[in-house]
Amino acid sequence: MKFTLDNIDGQLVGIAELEGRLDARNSKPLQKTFLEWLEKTPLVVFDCSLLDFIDSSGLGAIVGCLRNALEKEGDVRLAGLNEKVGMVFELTQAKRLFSIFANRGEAASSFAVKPDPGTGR
Amino acid sequence: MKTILAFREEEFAWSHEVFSCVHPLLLPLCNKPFIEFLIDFAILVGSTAVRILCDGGINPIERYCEDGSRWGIALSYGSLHGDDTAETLLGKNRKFCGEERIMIVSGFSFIRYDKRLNYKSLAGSLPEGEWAACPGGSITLSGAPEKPPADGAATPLSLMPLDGMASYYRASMEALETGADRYVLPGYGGEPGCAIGRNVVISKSAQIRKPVSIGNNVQLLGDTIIGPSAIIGSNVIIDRESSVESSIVLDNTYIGEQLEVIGRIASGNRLNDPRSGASISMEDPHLLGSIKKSQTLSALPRKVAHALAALVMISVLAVPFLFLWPLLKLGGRWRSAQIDCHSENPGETISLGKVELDATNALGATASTLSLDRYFRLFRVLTAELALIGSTPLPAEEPHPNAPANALAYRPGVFSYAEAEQWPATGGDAAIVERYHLVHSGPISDIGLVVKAFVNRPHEKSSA
Amino acid sequence: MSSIITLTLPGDPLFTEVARQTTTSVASLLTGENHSASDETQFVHDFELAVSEAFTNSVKYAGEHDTPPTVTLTFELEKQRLTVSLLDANSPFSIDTPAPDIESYPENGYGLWIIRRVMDSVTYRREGNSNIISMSKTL
Amino acid sequence: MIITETSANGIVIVALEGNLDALSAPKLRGSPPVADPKTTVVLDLEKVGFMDSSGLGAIVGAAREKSDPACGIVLSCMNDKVRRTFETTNAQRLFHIFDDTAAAVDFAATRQIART
Repeated sequence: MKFTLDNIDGQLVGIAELEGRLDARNSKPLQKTFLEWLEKTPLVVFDCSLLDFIDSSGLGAIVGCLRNALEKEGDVRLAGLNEKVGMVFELTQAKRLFSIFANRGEAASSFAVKPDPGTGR
Repeated sequence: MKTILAFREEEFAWSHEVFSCVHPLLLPLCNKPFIEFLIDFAILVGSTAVRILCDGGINPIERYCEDGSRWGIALSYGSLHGDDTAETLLGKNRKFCGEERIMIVSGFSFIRYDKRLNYKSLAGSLPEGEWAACPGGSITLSGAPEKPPADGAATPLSLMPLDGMASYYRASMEALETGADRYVLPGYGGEPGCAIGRNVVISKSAQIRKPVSIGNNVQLLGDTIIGPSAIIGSNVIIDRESSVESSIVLDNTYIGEQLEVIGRIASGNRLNDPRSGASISMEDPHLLGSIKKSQTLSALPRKVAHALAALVMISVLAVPFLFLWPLLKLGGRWRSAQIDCHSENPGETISLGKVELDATNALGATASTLSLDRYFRLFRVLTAELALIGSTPLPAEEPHPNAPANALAYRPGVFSYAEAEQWPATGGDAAIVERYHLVHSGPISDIGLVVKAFVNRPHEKSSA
Repeated sequence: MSSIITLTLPGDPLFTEVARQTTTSVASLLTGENHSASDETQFVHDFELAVSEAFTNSVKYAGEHDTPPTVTLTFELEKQRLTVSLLDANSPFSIDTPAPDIESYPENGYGLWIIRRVMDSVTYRREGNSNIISMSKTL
Repeated sequence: MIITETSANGIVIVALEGNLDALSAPKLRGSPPVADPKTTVVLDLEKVGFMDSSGLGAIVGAAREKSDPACGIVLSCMNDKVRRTFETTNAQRLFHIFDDTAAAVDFAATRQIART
């Protein structure tokens, strides 16, 4: 899982690329490495354009990452969900927990805009 | 007037892949199988006999429609050759056609008609040839008109090809929304726009938003929202706080807790998006319960509870078993054979003793009341190869209920949840109540269900 | 109600008819309350066809034996389910025959395929030097 | 099984009565009009009470030997039971099947003329 750091208008934003399957086998490692990324920046984008399967443990891991990020006043925003992965989020209403963007660019630049306190999630 | 319904397998091959558990010609549109819509239209047009032709096997249709007496018409079946045209079909069914005018409906398409209109006189007076058509489907009339041309009363008739999930979804919604006024739909009782079948249990806090169609043997649990535009099949459980809107839930399907099914087709454990054609599997139990509720109940406490309960049963039943078993065995009333069943982890099988207990005499009856025919299986619970209560063990040669590898929603047990609940345990139905309990069962509730299964099973056996 | 009927016949084509008619009458004993007439006639036809195929195969592959070959049919009747097994002393065989490639107009190779299509479950096992093929279907 | 042969406008009609199984199939397979590749035959199955794979194999095997397998043997008056045995193996796809023998003869006659 590649993780790069971008600087968007002075904001340090982490971009993580998820690939292939995210299921019981590799959901624990994701949560562990996410904590290291969190040390660098609480604002993270999960680029899921190469992610083609997710089951409940994968979903649980991503929600876990979000919870950790929120504890550090950060956020996890998702980008490039394909139809199948999107369906899992819609079915379990998990999509209500995340801001979801078409691609990593939009997701990253959404961090640059100061979140208007009124509409904070 | 007689009718020929002609189908070619390639027209509905797509449906086999997506809805593998039902024959395409019996695919429900709203709450009625597709073929019945065509039979109704044939009757509306004044047909006294209908013949169904197909180039593949139509055995399931013959078993469903039988001889047509249910609709008061003569129904017969035949085969179709690859390069048959409307004209050669008439030749091949000359005895059936006789001198009558014949309406030939060909192709896997949905007929849009309105039962209140008079198609009979129109069909009798139209000239020979095509009456209506769509890509891959047509309605043609053979022979000279039987009556002079009727006045040009507008009797609209059109065809919609059922060539994939998207068109199937549209046709079903159309049948639901136009409801009972245009089509003959069962179960449309008092309120318009709301058809409910038999043995439907609806929780007080469940909301039904019309138009809705619900089949037989359905449970809608607390705070569920069904509709608007929801088609629910038979043998379905919609679990707490889930919503089903603008969606079709086909027979034998379990929808888990706090799930949102909007604009989808759910069939067995597959959830399909009719527009994009994407589909995901829902047999992953945690996926059946929303992610907010922590799903971390580990298996250990359950396994320990089951083992302890099994130990208790082994010791309590030891005396009656050691007394009855030798007698029954000698009397030839205890026949056992080994059968291979799917184990909990996919790909592996376990060999279980299947005991055939002849309960016609007092000894056999007591043994069966005490479920002694499953006594040996209790020991498999101690080694955690079997749960004390879980799914009905499935013979290995039958396909695994959750074909994909991660079959977490199947856990074979000495007793089954279906036996505890006395749910009609025939094939798909048992699976539904079992999937519900697999998601909800905790160690304590399981023990309660074991007692229920123990008590209900003999009752079920004696009535079986 | 579960009863067992056993019938041993000489392994000779002449007796296929006996096997067939016995199967038809045993299968017709099974009536379910909530089953339509056509379900029952189809149930009987399926067994008539399956047993006739199995018996014909058993006679065809009887091979040379010092004692004349025999085929033992065992009918196991349960409430809604019938299981018929055939025992013979032929050499072992496999029931996983491929589907007939119909476009090539094959003249044989249909028997076991038909049995597997019309029966709910078919199992084969070897016991000592005899084959036991058992076919079952639920009404 | 009883085999009766008749003919109508140049087409041979073979009518079968009884069971078509391992015992009777060779008789059908060997009957001259059925075995002769050049003769188009209408096989009237109305009085066939039971047919198993040997019977099916005899009909399909005979068709294969015909100069035009698709129309060399035309089937007529099949009852539901026999039709199901055909459908179990998809063999119905190989034949033109009529519910009336006269119609089958007309069809065979037109095909015969078209070919000669």
